[in-house]
Amino acid sequence: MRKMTYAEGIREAMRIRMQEDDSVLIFGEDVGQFGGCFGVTAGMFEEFSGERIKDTPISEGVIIGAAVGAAATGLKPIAELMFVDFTTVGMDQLANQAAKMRYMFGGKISLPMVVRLPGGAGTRAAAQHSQSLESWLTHVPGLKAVYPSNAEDAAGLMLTAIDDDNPVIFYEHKVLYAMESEVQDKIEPIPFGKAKVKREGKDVTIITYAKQVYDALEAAKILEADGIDVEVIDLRSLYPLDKEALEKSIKKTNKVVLVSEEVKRGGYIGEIAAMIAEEFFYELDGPVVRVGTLNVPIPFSPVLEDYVLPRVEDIVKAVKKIM
Amino acid sequence: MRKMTYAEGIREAMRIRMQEDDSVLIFGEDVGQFGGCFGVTAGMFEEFSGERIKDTPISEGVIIGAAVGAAATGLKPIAELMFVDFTTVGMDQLANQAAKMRYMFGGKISLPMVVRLPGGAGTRAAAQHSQSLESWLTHVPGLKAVYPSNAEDAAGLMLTAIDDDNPVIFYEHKVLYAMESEVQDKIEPIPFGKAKVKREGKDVTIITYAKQVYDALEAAKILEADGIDVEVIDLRSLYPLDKEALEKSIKKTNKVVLVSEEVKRGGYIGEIAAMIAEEFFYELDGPVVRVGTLNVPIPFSPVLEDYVLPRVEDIVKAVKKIM
Amino acid sequence: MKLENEKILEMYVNMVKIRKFEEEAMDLFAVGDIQGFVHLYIGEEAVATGACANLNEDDYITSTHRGHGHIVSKGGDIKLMMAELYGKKTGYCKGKGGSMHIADATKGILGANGIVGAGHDIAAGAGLSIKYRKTNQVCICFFGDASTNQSTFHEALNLSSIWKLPVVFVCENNGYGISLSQKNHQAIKDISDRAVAYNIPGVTVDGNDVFAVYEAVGEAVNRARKQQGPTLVECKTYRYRGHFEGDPALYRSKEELEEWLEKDPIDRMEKYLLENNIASKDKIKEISDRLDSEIQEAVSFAKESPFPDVGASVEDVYSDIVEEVK
Amino acid sequence: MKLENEKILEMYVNMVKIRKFEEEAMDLFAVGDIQGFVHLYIGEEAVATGACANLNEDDYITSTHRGHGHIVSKGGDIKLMMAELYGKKTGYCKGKGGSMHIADATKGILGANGIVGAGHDIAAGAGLSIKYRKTNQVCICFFGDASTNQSTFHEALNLSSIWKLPVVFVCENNGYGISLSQKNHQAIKDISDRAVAYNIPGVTVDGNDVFAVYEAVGEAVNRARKQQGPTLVECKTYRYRGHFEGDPALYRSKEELEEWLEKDPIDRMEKYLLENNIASKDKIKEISDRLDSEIQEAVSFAKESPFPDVGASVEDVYSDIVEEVK
Ligand SMILES: Cc1ncc(C[n+]2csc(CCOP(=O)(O)OP(=O)(O)O)c2C)c(N)n1
Ligand SMILES: Cc1ncc(C[n+]2csc(CCOP(=O)(O)OP(=O)(O)O)c2C)c(N)n1
Ligand SMILES: [Mg+2]
Ligand SMILES: [Mg+2]
Repeated sequence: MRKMTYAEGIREAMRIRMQEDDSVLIFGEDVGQFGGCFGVTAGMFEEFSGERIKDTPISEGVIIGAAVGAAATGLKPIAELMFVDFTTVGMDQLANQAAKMRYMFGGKISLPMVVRLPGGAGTRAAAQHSQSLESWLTHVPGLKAVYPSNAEDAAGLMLTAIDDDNPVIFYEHKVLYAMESEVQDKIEPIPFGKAKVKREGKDVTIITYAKQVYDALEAAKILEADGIDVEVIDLRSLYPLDKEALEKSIKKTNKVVLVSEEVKRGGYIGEIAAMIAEEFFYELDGPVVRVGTLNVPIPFSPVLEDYVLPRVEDIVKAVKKIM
Repeated sequence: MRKMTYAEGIREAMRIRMQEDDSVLIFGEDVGQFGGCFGVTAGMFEEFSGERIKDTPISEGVIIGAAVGAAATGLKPIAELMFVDFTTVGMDQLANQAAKMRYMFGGKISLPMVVRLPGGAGTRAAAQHSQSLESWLTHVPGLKAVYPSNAEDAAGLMLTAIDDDNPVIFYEHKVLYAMESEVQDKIEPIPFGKAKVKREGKDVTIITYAKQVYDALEAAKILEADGIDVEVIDLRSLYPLDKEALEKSIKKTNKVVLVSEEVKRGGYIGEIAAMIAEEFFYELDGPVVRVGTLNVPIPFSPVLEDYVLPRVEDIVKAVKKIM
Repeated sequence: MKLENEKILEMYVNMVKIRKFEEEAMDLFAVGDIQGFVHLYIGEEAVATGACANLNEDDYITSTHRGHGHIVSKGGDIKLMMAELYGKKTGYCKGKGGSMHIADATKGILGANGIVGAGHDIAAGAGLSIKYRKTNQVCICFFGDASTNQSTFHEALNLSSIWKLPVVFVCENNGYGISLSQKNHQAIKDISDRAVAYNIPGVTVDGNDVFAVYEAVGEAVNRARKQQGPTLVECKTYRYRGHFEGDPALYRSKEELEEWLEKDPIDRMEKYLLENNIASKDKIKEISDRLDSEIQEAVSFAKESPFPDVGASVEDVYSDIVEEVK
Repeated sequence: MKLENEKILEMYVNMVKIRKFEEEAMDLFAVGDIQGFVHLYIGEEAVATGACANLNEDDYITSTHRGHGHIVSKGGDIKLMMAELYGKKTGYCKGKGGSMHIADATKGILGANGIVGAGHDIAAGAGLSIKYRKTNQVCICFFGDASTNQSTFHEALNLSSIWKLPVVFVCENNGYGISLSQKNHQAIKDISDRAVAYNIPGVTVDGNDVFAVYEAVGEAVNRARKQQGPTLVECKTYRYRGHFEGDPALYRSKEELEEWLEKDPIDRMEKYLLENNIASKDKIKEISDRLDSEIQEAVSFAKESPFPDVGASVEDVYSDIVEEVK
């Protein structure tokens, strides 16, 4: 075991595959000598040269679009957008090209590509640099999507993402980049569609992912003092979704709270809540409660930003509402 | 009363406001003498001249972006994208500019703009010209969104959309354009956030909108034969959402089926289902069932397209599942 | 440049093949056999033909909504094309794509595309891939005049230029984007002027002269293979039909159409063949008959082929996940 | 063009005001008083100053992530700006926007913008609005060199050119997009070359020479007011600080920075004022002192202002709907 930051976990996995497989390359804005806006590719330019770690102009459309073309012709590109907020600029390339090409062409083409999308708030970066936008792309058939919460998952999921024959959306949370955690000496691929129980409990299930895993665990500790035994599930993989893990937990606790940093209206946890209300209704002992960001653009002012985001106390309150 | 097609309803409302208010203008691809790809603006170029009905190049980004700039400086633009599928190309202008400007600027700017987005399948137009994409933009705080199912609603909602001080997304269903229905002699604005009960019933509530309203009504007729009394609600306005109307109906029937043409995973009816499971859980007698398009890009082949879309029999089946 | 007669004849055959395929598609659309959007290339055959005549089987092309001509020219199989237009299981895309989404990766055809401008990016990506893999391939990107106002044109040409990617950007300037004539969608006359913005060569040629296209694109292909980067080649041409089948094209004059009919690329080529004794009238008749029967075979194949099973609708979304059926 | 001394002095004051405002912001960021992204304009003051000196109060500008200089130059209030940087209730945007989103509709400031290239479109829209309303206004669109590779640049210039919109596109070419030098992000030296693609005039000027900027933009503004359409004006300049506060700017050499420091726009102007007896050393000192105290007032105002109530976070999303609180 060793310690690694979340950013290092992502980087390490990319390095491993790049060392093994010449067809893997990285491109995006300032990913080269600059090392990426958040330092994720730091040192990779020096290790792999500018031919494999390529700086692009500010052209998000063609960053994704070129990844599509490169993936269709034998490469395994990893494209980085500097912020998930800029998905908007490459949305056609993601939703109408990457996601649909295999299907439109009758399954006769493969697009092994990874798109890295740093998201999340908490850095006082305001409305256009702080969004969480998981629901847009999980809604698009043809894309897979993962969102790790720690270094080991980040590394393992990145290996799987690179190995996958389909376009994979790899969300990363900016606030987690510097967070250290334990990683196995040998990094192994983590299969998609496998959630992880981060804390076992019998009274209520909290379903969450990414940064909110930590908030949920903190809430669980607080609730423990009140005699409420919380199970916390880290989805890790948004699509494919680990329905079995959810089913198992719900059958045990019969109560569900979902937490994510997306604005609540239309967030991806709404999809999961709807699925639960549809498929596991008879297991439920109470409302399916969601905790998300308020339905507003992320405000700049620290006091406002801190308020609109889901907080530990919001999770505690949500759990208590159904106990 | 008079008869009007859905397309005529939209056009008539735009004409009324353009006659009254010089600050209203229309632009988009081929909206001029060509009359729009689906004929919605037919004859308007002749009536209002090319200064007010403006043909743009194929540049969806600046179509929306220019609407933002024009709305911020005193006009009330109505921008048309030829297909909702091209939202992808103007996504930044919608989600990061139009939706967020008022908030980011502390409420000190207004953007009275309407964006018309023809959507829906059924025309053998395949994966990139057949989507229903309501969930992306209803997820974005700062936008309002409506989706009429008939000529009168189309006209009334369009008046309200033009009058609104906020960006309004106006979805239109291509298959409905030619459908005739009754319209009041004097077209009146229809307030946003008001759903319409299209059929009263006591056993189960079907919540839907746009083209699926007709499918739901047909399903209701079939179910009537089996002694099931279906209430059908046409949302009309997606955001703001008429929660009261839903609550009232759910309290009566205690059973809910939601129907839309979006692919099921992550569709906007998932948000509504989640809201119901959260806020009206104790009113529910059974699972909240959703009927949507299968989780695939829309295939070209008529046999496949007809199969993947929500059909009347799918709705019937869904209702029976919870009776 | 001296072209062998055989090559010239091949190009002629290709043009006629496109024309006949599309005239057939036009009729089949009119009677309702083919549904959806069908954008015909009739009148523009010299562009795809002349351009692709420079390519090898392992070279790439990206295409547009108006893709039949490109696909035929890059060696696409008209039986599989026709079956796709019918939405049949035996079609290129198993019926899932239709006219706007035909692709054949084995022939380097990276797909027709329903999104105007999408091909620009994909071509840049293919170019990147070629350069990265250090092969001798090139990619031709076909696109219309109006698509040069789309975001992707700008981003892709800029990227291709700074990375010196082996891409040839071939603009089919038919003077219109649906109903909008070029003068109403951009303030320039020659789209090749836009090459200046990327510091790459830009040329304009008569797109109805297959030799002119062949030569200009040939030079660009050579530059690309020699790692000298992309070129923008504008081919001025015209479409005879409406934008899509069903469009009466009221936005343009009869005179304009007639002027262009005078410059028909196939007629011109036929004249050239006869004048230069490359083919006799009999030979031309023989070619025509052979192609007619090829097309009829394709139509029979398409008609007789089964529709896909509805279960197939949930396959091919992913390589490994099959979505739930109803 | 003969400038009145008063006007020249105004421009000087404006440049110093920007510089001092930003030096203060820099220090306040360093001590943690100001959080988030702060992109400083230091070194580029002549561009916004010279450009906006041509504008009337009712003219418009669109700005970028690096917006302080533009906002000051268009008459923005530095108290409200500073309070906004602090995230205070009294700020321009009630604390909701921060450095990247300052706007003042009453002054025609259509907003700083965190999305590179977003201003191009908005400026085109403002231009459309002006032309439609038949007023005598113009809109200046400010943007960086690297943003000219973004989709919006292309679409907005094309639209503005065909519709002859009264927009002046002012490129602040500081040679970098974050770490990427211009030669690595585009294959051209002079961005004004891109004007060719839209058949509009394009000029390049020394962006550190406030008079050159004033003159070139002035001509473009005149063209715009005379309904002759848009112009692309490139101003070559340099930013002294890193891309954002916190960036050590290791991607460029000390020598390069020093070369540009030699060409400092404010030093040059100061020299000009003295040499031409437009201002004495005392006058310059007086200006400096006055601005220092203005800035200090702004800081005090910002510091003493309250943070917004958390309840305000759900207001201003819509004009008429207040979102649910927690
Ligand atoms: C992004 C996008 N916008 C608009 C359309 C609708 N559309 C299809 S073809 C076309 C015109 C294209 O003109 P051009 O590029 O000149 O090609 P041509 O049809 O003339 O061959 C338009 C507007 C589309 N398919 N995609
Ligand atoms: C769409 C988008 N892509 C990327 C970024 C990140 N980003 C912010 S500023 C910047 C560089 C801009 O360079 P330039 O346009 O030259 O302006 P400068 O910073 O030099 O003033 C980048 C890449 C962004 N904010 N928006
Ligand atoms: Mg054209
Ligand atoms: Mg720059």
